[in-house]
Amino acid sequence: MSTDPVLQMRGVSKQFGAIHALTEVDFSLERGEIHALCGENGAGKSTLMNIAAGILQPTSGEILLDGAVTTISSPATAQKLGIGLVHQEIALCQDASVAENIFMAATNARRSPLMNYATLNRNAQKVMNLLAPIPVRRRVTELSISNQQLVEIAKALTLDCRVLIFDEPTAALTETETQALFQIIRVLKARSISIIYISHRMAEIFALCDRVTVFRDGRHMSTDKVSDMTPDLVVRRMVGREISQIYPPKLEGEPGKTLLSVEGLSDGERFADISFDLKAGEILGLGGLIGAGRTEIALGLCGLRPVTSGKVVLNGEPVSIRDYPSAVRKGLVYLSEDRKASGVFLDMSIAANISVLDLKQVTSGILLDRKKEADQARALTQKMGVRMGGIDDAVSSLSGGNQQKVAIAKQMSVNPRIIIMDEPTRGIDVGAKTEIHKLLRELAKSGVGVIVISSELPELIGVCDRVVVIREGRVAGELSGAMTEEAVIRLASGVTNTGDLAHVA
Amino acid sequence: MRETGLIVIILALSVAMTFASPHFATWGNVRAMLMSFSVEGIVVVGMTVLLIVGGIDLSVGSVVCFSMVVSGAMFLMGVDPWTASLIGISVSALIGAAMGFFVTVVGLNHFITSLAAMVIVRGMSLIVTKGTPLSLFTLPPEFKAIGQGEFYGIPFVIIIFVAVVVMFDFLLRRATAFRKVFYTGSNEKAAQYSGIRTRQVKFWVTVLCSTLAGVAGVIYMSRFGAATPTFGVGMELNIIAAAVIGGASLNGGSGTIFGAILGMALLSVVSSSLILLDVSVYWQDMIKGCILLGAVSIDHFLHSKKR
Amino acid sequence: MRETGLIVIILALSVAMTFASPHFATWGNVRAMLMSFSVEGIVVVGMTVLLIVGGIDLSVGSVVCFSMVVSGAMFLMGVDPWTASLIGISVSALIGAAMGFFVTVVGLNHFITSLAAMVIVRGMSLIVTKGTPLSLFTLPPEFKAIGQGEFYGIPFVIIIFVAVVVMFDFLLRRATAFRKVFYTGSNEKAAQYSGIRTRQVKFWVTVLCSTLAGVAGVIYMSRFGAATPTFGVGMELNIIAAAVIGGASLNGGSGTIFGAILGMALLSVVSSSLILLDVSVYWQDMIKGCILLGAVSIDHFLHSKKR
Amino acid sequence: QTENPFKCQPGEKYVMNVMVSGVEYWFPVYEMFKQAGQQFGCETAYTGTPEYDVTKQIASFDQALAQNPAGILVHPMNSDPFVEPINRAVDQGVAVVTFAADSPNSKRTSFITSDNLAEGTYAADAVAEAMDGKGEYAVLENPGQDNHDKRVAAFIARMEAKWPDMKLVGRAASNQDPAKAYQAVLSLIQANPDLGAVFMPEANSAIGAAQASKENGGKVRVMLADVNENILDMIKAGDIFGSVNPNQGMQGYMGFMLLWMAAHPELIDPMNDYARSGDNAMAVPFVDNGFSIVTAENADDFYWDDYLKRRGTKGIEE
Ligand SMILES: Nc1ncnc2c1ncn2[C@@H]1O[C@H](COP(=O)(O)OP(=O)(O)OP(=O)(O)O)[C@@H](O)[C@H]1O
Ligand SMILES: Nc1ncnc2c1ncn2[C@@H]1O[C@H](COP(=O)(O)OP(=O)(O)OP(=O)(O)O)[C@@H](O)[C@H]1O
Ligand SMILES: [Mg+2]
Ligand SMILES: [Mg+2]
Repeated sequence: MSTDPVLQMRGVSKQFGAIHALTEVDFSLERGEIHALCGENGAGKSTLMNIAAGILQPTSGEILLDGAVTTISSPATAQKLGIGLVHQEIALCQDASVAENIFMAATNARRSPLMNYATLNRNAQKVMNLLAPIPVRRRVTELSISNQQLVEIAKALTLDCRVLIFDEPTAALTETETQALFQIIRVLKARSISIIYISHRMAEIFALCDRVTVFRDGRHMSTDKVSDMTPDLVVRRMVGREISQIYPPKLEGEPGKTLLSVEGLSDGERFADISFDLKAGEILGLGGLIGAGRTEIALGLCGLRPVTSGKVVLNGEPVSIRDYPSAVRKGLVYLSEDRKASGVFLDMSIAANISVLDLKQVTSGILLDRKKEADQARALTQKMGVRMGGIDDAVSSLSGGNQQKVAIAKQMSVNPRIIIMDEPTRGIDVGAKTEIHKLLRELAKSGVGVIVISSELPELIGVCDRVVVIREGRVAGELSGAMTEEAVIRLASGVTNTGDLAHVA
Repeated sequence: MRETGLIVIILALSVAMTFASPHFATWGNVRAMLMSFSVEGIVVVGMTVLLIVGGIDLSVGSVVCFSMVVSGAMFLMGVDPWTASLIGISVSALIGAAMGFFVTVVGLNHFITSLAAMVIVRGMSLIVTKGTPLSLFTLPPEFKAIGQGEFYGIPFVIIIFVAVVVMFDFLLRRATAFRKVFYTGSNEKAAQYSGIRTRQVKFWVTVLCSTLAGVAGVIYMSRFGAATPTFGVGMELNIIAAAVIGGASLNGGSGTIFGAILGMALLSVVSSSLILLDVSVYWQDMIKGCILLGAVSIDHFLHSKKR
Repeated sequence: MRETGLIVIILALSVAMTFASPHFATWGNVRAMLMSFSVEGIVVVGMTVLLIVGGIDLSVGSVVCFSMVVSGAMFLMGVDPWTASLIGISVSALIGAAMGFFVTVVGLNHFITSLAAMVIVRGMSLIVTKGTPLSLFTLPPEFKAIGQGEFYGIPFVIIIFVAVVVMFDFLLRRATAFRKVFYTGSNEKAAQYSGIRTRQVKFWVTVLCSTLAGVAGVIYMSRFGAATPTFGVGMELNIIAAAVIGGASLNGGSGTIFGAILGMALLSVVSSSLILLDVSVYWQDMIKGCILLGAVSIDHFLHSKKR
Repeated sequence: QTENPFKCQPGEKYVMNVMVSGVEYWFPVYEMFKQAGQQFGCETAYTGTPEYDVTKQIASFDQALAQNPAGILVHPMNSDPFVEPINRAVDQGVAVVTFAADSPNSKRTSFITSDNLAEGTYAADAVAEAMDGKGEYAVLENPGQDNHDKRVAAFIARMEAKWPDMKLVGRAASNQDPAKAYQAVLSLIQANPDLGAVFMPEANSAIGAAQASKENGGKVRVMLADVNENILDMIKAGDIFGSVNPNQGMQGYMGFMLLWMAAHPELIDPMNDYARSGDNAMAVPFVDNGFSIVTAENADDFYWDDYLKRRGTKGIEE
């Protein structure tokens, strides 16, 4: 066996027009290691991985596999060479079944002329169950975004590869699924498969990885053993300055008057009898496992999904929200968890994406005021730290995390009374995350009601003053004060080994 | 800008034609070309907006015809021609509203809805006319002036056309209401999640497209002094082709009025050139198709280069 | 299943018609209906596959015609009819390949490419025939049998049609190669990421669609004993309509052969009923359109209920 | 005294079958077909497809056939495609006569039409005479439609043969579309400022052509074939020069006669080989129903609505 690294990238540069996404990057992956790749949003992580997987071609530089210079001209070639990639952006065939998606590459490579659905479904279910018991005959379009993420991961597990790349696989996963994934990755490692792991969650990197490479502004900064590093050090290398990773201070004293009160909200299908209050000054969290129904509750509340019964009181006034536009008019806005499908307009400019929620702000008479729109976009992108060419660029030219920042900027552009954020920091780097947390706290302080749905437990506990935990479409309990991850998980999963905890509700 | 490629191609063709035929670069010929696509150009405007929102309308030819027929029949029944025209245009708008209903409330797609409308509305023209062209010979001259009159040597039709195009091009680029059309066509779900009433947007765009077709019908009536029940058969393909050549996508989210009009101009220059050069009728179709394909390929090439 | 809704509607219409007209449920009438859509049905198969991959082909009518014309002209030049037919089908496949080239290599969209092809290929038929139908009266009886012969009272045409439909329906559901068509149409990027050569897929599907149109042309030639340069004008809309009624989406990723054929059958039952009921010609189009719209709405309703 | 044999049995039905059935050309044909039928005490029906599609027309023909009429007067959209259906009908004992377009290779008994070649020829003469035999002319075409192609070919042939100073300067396809005809004539006038006449073989294009001519000073004489109310008005107003119009009424009336005869071959006892060959003894291969040249002087006599009113009938609706 040669001692050459499995995959080596030397002096790789990539330009998109005027944007230098990567500059003279070196990267090497040893056999059987789990190699973390860190960097701010837009640092060039996904770009490098897309080059390794044959999706993009480098502007210059070379790629070596087992020490031999190789050209990876297409995803098909990458697959033949044994390089697999779990994409940051979900890329599934929505109209096909989960099973077909999972085995798409295998189907493509197989010689047999006919499909064998029975075997396909059986094998797919086996793979799927490693992560979560999603029925594989379902069409992908029926799945929530987090479940789609799991399918995307399952898909990669069926590849017969030597190098497996995970590009932010856990961005929308809860602790349980994340742990299941780690289990699998460790098994893969034991089979001496080499793994590149991209994440913005430091804890994961330190729990899982052997080495860590840091990128900044499209350049390689450092590669070290994880055991030689600390999270703070990694972050400093990423950002180039010290960042306090601590959460903003929580609400001190009593919260103000009730802004929103929900009583017995049901949709007759996915959730039932949901009641909670939101008070001025506090940040309310919604916790739960994937598929618990948090997203549906938020959608129901905002008129984006029909509800069958329930009462919503906004600022002391009972309101009936027929559809989302009327919710927006009443000051209730929702940030979608599914960025690509319903969060941003990929082909439209950054400025147009930000102004959409309240076009009146940028309208004079019946015409758009381009200058106002540009000013608004400039102010908000700066505030959010969006890394971009210019505000007229299409959102599709942004990195995943920066797209998410644009989506949040859109919510910030209006002055809502209640803001519901579903997985707000999905794919967002450490520095920006802290900024967003601060922003949420400021909003809460200024009297805006803030509800955060997050699958990332530390975030949920760190940011929220109070957490309502949802289990199978019902309120399983509520936590406040000094919350622990364990308590949330226990409520969310309904496991009651400490007896009384389950009866908190 | 997408349009530059088309402009370059049209200019190149025109220069070539100027050398090939002494008649090409005359005001008479330019006027002839403009006249020949001015009225259809009004329909192209509506179609482009509809394509941007992700729709399509196969019924425009039938609606143009029905607007003609209804206005004509009203006039023959003694209604004054201006009121008759208004009725024709209103009926067209109503047809658009009906299609909008089927698309936004019933939930059918634009293709099948407008296909059915195409057949139904054509049928209604047959019913009204009993298959024979209505002779509107008695239309008063001041009404005929819309289609046949001039203003300082420039035909009214061209003035109307330019006004409509400039106005809608401006609105489409600048008006808030039309921006919503882009949002809806670009990503309907995201638009809904941004508080845009996408159904309303689609409904009104559908109405707009039919209404403009109705306007075109009235102008045609004024120009030809007749209402023929077979008028406009197959027009939709030409219109959609112009918009698509001009950069509109059948998947919605992109397109400009100016581009679509350039697409129309390209088609018109080609047709007109073939006649000026006295190309055999048997060869005209093939050559026209080849030039079209070539032009679009070159445009695509110029366009994708710039990215 | 999408198809059940259509089956219900077609059956309901048929039952109603059986009561309304004694001639409806006769073998003669059923045969006339089947014959009227059998050959087009073969084209529908190709179109459906193409729609699934996200394409569209406006040139099918022209290609059907050109296949007829080329085979016919070859035959008149002394080539034996079977070889002549093979040449006609090959030429059709070549046209498909040319369109595939423009779509996958040059990067134009299917709509504009096939629109240009529609015009060009129609022009080529005009050139070959000089505008006059070729009379192929001397075709040998064993060749004419394809289009005119019967087997135990069932026309060969219907047998061929059923065979093609059953085969492709099966392949589309079960064959690995055809699954790739679905994947490509559903999400081209995702398919690429899985190593599927989506360009190749699109290329071959384009070729398939034209080839089947070529096959249809040859069958028409055999059935009609003639090659008319105007044959198939406007056919594309009917074909696409059938596929869309049957559940195919213009955005790709969905559709079935069986559904598309049911769509075709629905259109045919409606047309046939109107004639049998002796509905006034003035009213036929309108009523046909309304029934179509109603049927599609009901189907949509039945379909969306089930989700 | 023998009973008059020239009448129908109860239920004896004669059908006329066309394509693009909503178009005015057929109406006078059917009207006279119907009148003849009534005189014979027969039932008549007007059938066809509203579409311009040979497959659909054959389907409607087959459907008519499935009801077993005594005879079908058919306008076959294309000649050879109708061979098989017509033969099937004849073999089934249904008489078939073609009108306005033929299917010569089929077993149809008779064919009645105006002479397209003569129409083209007379149209040419009328135009050339009005221009004193000197000048430029153009034609609009609808390539692929047989009777239209014939008219155009005859028009040009006559000009070349008899009027050497008439120069053909342009041919364009307008495909029966007024808007295309308008564009084509505008372009033709640009290319040939001295254009004196344009001929087209059908009425739809004439509306556009006339308007284009008018906008350019009305120097171009518009000559066409077929008429309708609108064309007649324009002829009277001088916007259109003239039209050759087939005698549709005679086409329908004589068409019925031929068909009725074909359905009753038993009426004669042939003195030739018909009995042995099994062919229809009532075969009259070809009848010319004639045509008129319509100009401002006689245009008033061609209004269809006036005729219907005078007769008090409902045209194709009965
Ligand atoms: N198609 C494109 N066109 C133009 N610019 C692009 C394109 N794709 C990526 N970029 C730019 O390249 C840079 C690197 O993007 P990349 O997606 O690699 O970042 P990343 O490190 O993965 O960030 P994130 O953590 O947000 O996913 C960004 O500045 C981005 O805007
Ligand atoms: N109509 C439905 N019938 C059955 N299951 C459904 C339906 N709609 C959604 N689901 C399932 O519900 C789950 C998604 O629910 P939801 O998105 O509300 O969960 P969540 O708590 O927000 O979690 P996540 O973090 O996944 O968003 C998925 O497993 C999805 O398959
Ligand atoms: Mg990334
Ligand atoms: Mg969720």
